[in-house]
Amino acid sequence: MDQAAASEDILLDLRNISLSFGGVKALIDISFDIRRGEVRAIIGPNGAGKSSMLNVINGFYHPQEGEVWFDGKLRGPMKPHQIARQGIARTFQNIALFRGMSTLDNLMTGRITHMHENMFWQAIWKGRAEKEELAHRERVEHIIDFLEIQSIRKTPVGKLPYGLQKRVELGRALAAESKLLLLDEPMAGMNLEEKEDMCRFVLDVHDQFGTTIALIEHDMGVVMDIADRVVVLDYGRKIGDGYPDEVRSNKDVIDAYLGVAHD
Amino acid sequence: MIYREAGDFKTSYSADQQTFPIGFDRWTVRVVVIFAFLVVPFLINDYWEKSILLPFLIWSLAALGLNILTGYCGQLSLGTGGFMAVGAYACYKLTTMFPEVNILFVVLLAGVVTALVGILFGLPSLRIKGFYLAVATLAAQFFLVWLFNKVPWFYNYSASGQINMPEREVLGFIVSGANAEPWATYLFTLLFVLVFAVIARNLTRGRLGRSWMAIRDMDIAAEIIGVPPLQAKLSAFAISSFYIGLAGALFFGVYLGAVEPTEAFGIDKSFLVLFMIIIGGLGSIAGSFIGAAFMVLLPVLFKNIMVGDFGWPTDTVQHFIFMLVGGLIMFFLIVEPHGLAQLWRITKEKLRLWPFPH
Amino acid sequence: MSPAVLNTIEVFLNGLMAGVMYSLVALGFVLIFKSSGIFNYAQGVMALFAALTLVGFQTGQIPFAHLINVVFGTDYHHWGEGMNTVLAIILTMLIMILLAWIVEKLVLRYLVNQEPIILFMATIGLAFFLEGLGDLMWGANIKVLNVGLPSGGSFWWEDVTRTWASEGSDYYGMYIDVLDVWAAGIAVVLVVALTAFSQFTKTGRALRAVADDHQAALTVGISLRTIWVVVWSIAGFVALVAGIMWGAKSGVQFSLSLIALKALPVLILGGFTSIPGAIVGGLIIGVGEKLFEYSVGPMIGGATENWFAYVLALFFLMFRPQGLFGERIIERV
Amino acid sequence: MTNTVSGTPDTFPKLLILNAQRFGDRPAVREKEYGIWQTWTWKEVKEELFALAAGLRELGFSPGDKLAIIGRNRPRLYWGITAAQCLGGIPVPVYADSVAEEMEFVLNHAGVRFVLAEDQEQVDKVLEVGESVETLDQIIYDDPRGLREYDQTKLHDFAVVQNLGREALSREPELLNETIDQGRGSDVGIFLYTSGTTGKPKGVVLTNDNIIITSRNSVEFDRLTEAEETLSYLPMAWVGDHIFSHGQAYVAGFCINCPESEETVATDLREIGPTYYFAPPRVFEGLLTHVMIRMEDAGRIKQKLFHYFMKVARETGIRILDGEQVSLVDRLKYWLGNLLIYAPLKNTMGFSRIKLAYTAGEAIGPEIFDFYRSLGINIKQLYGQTEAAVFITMQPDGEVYADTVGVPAPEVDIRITDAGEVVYRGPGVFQSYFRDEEATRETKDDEGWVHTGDAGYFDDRGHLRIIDRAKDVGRLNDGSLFAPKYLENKLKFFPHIKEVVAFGHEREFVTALINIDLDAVGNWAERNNIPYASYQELAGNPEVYGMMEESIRQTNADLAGESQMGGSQIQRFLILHKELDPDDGEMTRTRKVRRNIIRDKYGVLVDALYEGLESCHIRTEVTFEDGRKGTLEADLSIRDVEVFPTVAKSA
Repeated sequence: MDQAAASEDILLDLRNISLSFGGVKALIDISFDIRRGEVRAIIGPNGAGKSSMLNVINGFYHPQEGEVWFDGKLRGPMKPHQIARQGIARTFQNIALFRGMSTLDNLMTGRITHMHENMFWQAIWKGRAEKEELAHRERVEHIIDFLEIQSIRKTPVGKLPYGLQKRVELGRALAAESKLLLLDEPMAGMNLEEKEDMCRFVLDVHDQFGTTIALIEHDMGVVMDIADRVVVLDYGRKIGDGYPDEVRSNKDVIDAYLGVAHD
Repeated sequence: MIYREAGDFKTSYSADQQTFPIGFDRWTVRVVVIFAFLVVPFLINDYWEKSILLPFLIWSLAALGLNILTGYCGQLSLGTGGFMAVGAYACYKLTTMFPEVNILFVVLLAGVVTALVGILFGLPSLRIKGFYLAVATLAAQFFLVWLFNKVPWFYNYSASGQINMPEREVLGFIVSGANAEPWATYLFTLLFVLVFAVIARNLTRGRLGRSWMAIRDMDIAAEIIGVPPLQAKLSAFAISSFYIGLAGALFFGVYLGAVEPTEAFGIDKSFLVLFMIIIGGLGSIAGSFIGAAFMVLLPVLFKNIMVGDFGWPTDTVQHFIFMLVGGLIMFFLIVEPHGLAQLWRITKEKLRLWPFPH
Repeated sequence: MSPAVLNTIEVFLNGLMAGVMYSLVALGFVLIFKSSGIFNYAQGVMALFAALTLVGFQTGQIPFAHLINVVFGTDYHHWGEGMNTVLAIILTMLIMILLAWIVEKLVLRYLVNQEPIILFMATIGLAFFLEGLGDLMWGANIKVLNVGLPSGGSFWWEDVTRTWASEGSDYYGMYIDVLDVWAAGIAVVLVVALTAFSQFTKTGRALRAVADDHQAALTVGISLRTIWVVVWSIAGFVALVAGIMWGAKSGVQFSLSLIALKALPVLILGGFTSIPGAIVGGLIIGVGEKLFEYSVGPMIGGATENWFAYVLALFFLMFRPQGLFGERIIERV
Repeated sequence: MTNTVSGTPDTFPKLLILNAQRFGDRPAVREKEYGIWQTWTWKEVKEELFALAAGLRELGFSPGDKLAIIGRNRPRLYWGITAAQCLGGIPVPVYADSVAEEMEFVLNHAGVRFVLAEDQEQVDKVLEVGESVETLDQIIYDDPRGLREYDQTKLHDFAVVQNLGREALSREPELLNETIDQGRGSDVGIFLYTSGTTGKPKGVVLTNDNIIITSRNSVEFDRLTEAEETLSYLPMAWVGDHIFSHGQAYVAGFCINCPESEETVATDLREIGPTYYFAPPRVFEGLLTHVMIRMEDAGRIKQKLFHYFMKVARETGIRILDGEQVSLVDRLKYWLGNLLIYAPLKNTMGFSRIKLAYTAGEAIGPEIFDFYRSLGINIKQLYGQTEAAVFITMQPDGEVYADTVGVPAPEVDIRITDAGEVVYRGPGVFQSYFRDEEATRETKDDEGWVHTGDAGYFDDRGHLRIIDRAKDVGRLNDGSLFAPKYLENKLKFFPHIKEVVAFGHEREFVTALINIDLDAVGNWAERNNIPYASYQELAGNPEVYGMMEESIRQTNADLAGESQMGGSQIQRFLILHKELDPDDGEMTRTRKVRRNIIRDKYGVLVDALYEGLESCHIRTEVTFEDGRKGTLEADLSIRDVEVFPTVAKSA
């Protein structure tokens, strides 16, 4: 397809990204893109640089080389919270919920990028601040309903079992109503049933809100089921990129990835 | 046991999110407030004013402030005393410079000044955390107190180096100076405390409060989901200092009337307030009040019993109180890190479930 | 040399001496922090408590005399002439060990793997408790502590330095308190001893193991609790030494406990985990505040020691948040 | 749009219009959704519902069409009922948990053309059977979740349909008037399918009058007002819910509340605190056990308190509720108990505001029934059927007894047939079983008497007692009633009696074969150190016989108290030498005695019982656990039991 058309439906474009800590090279000259409305999987053995990749995408790490094009614009030097405001939300590999807060508050915090009433109005509360708060509460309640977590609405997340915490974290990311949703091993450490639920939610999210999703996942089966396209990393290098079955048949991938998977 | 919630259902989010969702609580609070405003002023006397009510109210305000910074935003501060001093001196300078300005505004302005100073000393918090930050606040504590001691301009070159609050009126009633009536000073303070308690609740329940707590609970995640750390932390410092500044202004202007900085605003005050929020409950508005009440009433109680009844020397009793407070701090941190507020919450839950144990 | 220079040198030396004191206290902090990640605010009060107890034994005070008297209307104060210093020191040390044991038993074990801030606040509580206890046991009045260390200015040094002064200047020579020199000496010995201890004794190695990794230490069968008791005892010992020094220098009084706070900036400069760091930090602060007071103080009304250390630490932090010897923090998610 | 209604409305659309006038701004329905109780006033309901109706009309729904309604209790589904009626159509609620086959049967049998389904799950079921239901035309779904990808030609989002309707109504406000005005009370209002325990479900055809009149009568009977709050959590397809949550709600104009989900029913109940509540006995039973279990973990003092005041309640509570004379002291005690226990307890259960609670279906255990009444909860029993639009008998305030189902409901006549069967006639009586003339004729005769299949009788207080299924009830030769199950159950209340088989049909008097409860009696034996080696030995023990005799004597005593049953006192019995056992075919696998098999197998014994012998020898085949067959021989002694003169009817 020609460039013009391409750039149209490409949401995120990573060009020759290289990242290193001190001497350690985490990512080496990696380029790939994410199209609007697709589910893009990033796979690879442990230490392949998957999480670093996500951290680059949402601006927590700043690559030494390479360009990040988001939504048709070249990203300059930016702080993570600014990038969040541009429309990138994510979940974390080891749950990073706000343990002191209830499920509801965690989700509400997820909407922080959409709330604007200033300190003064908040101090007054009655009127604008409350109006804004309630409006967002309503949005959040739809997500709560969507994820079927009504019963734990007001429970402090610290008290919740692992599976539910994962779900709440997804909820928090959803609440941001972002253009791009990054999921860092959304099904890690889950039992089969929980995994199925999570799969359903991810797909429903995609189908309901048409969100573009990039996810890291170890479970090959899951990836092949839900991903539109897959990019494979190994030791910080890109060794494969394409549709699931292409990737599955890719020689390097089989050597690198499956080799590891089967030990 | 006392709760009757069946049929008390919510048909709107505003009803669901109100501060006291349970009708019973709502009414209790209303009654208490009305009592405080309409009944207490008629019962109050010098003793109650000076040794119980005013200290309680003023320290509550300070505790609120520190709780916003430490309890909600998770930034430990040992500079409370210093910031109170700023409030006090700002109040003094302003009211002596512009005697005609109503004391209400003077106190508020004193808060604003303190807020600015707070922001200044809060700047390091962007790079440093934990104890490291505690040191920054210690710097504030010692530097500020030293400043007010050493720079005559602050105490208008008075020979004693003290500052004395001149007489001021609100609506024709004297609220400061030697001739102020107990009920007047009480109502004046109460007004501030109530209004700003409500404001504190409003700030902590919404966007701002959540960004603070997000920073407290997991600052990195917070930033990644879009909480600007700079704003969050500095706003916490500013607001916290504002409250503490108010407290300082009232402490000096309405309560003591005359202060000498090292005496009135020493590091021990910083710890006092810190203890209030630990015992009362970190990250809880109610906790601030409970803690303040506890730390104010406890010594009074002991003095009354040991000095009053047993006739023990004051210093001995003082040492006792030291031990007791120290012990309590450890006790609470071990048994219930969320303080009396949490204990109260648990009791409440039990009452709601009565007669069932759980 | 001109008197000005000499005076500066004198200030510098005094600063070093003062710094040694800070280092002594800071040492206690580092020991405990390394092994248990606890920032022990009570370290300073422990010094005070140790000093009080020591004096008490020496002068033969009856513990809780005040209390007993007010309760029973009696009027006891001493049980005799007191005891010889060495014995008193040993007894005090035993008390400090007992204290360490009690602290572990009643407080620490319940606070294992709480976040640092909580532990910190707990030790603040401990500090208040100890302070109250100390005063209640031995009375709050300022006491002179004399363990027979020589003190007062050194005339020899005055003479020596006087000769350095350039001709004609009426320079009286430098004043250095012998006690300070002793303190410095003892500090050095202490550091050497501690280092040796942690290098060559089994417990010492265990200590280091714990410091490096609690879990690992546990797996190789080192009881965290015993370690903590040991560490706190050592800290108690260090506190005792510091207490003696300070007591001998400026009497046993509440201000002693404030040096705990001074230790904070010291540690920030030196880093929380390095013994040499503590020493260097202490010296820097000591010298720094003395010089500052000497040079800038007069212009801004003096008494700058109150805050100089903190402000210095603050500025330092802005550029090197992890301290002088601490390693760089890499944040991950 | 129709906005006024003349005379007393005889259809639900007309009732709706009336309510929109009478109670316009009062809440009509709530649902816990998105964390709060979303509320619709009668006005809003009317608007929403007419929009839906008009929308359906746009989709081609025409008079006579059937609208199947499938899902849990949700406002939109309730609106479907009246919406269909607005168009002269017939709503057919279907059990949400029914599997595809059942659904297929109902849809086909009723000839459903439109379906209103709750969500993806239900839609999938409908589509699965869709092919085989040729009448099926359009499907409307409430919750669009996950249905985006589906082929939308036959599928419609509820909201979309409503918008269609709103447009149509704005074009043509009079759209619905015709069909609404033409509606008559005599029109068929709804099909309710009885979940057939035997064979296929039957479609009970009920007219508007059936529902509306019975509703009105019951509302007046219990003085229900528009202020009531009730929780709608029972299947919409069940007649009970249709009356309580639909009929009575429309007639009285009160508000129904739909829970957030099955899991949250308990909490939702607590939040709403209904004033009017219905639940089958098992729910109340479950709740009681739950209470007791939770109290187990309570501290000693609390427990003492609890048990003491529950005792007080049992003594005084019910009497106070029935408005009897109670001494001041007792009232004081009760008041204190209410303060400390009852009120908090009711609060935690969500019963604080209950004015009236009903239970029906099976018989409820007296102790359970009394527990709630003693707390001051006015719980009553009723006796009803789908065929009667529920109400056959009801309990008037002050005449509530655990062992009866009350007096005939207003306008309902009840007869007891010679066979002892309860038959009734009244305004609620159904028209027919849809497409099942034969079954209709079996159940309902030409004068409109309906056979319940239950045997019962009126006691001296004029209250109906249901004793047994009619087919099991027989007669002694003197013509007095003989209800074996009734007797057997009475006896089985005694802990040491495990099974009883009573005989008496077409005989002089009643006799019984008894199985002792090995655990209970064995226990007793050990406590009184009576040695025994086997069941048989224990069963033969004279003291045990004594025990049984005593129990039967008691039973006879209170049977004598019941005018109707006095005749069927047990005069002779024996204790079987072996336990009745499914392996020997004496019981069903569900442990129900097989009367006839036993009669044949133990014919000897039965005869002996009637021939007046003192003992009798028996030899039986038995199957041991390991399947080996063997024989068992024994001489069983037979005992006579004292019988009491039946009290003459005090009337």
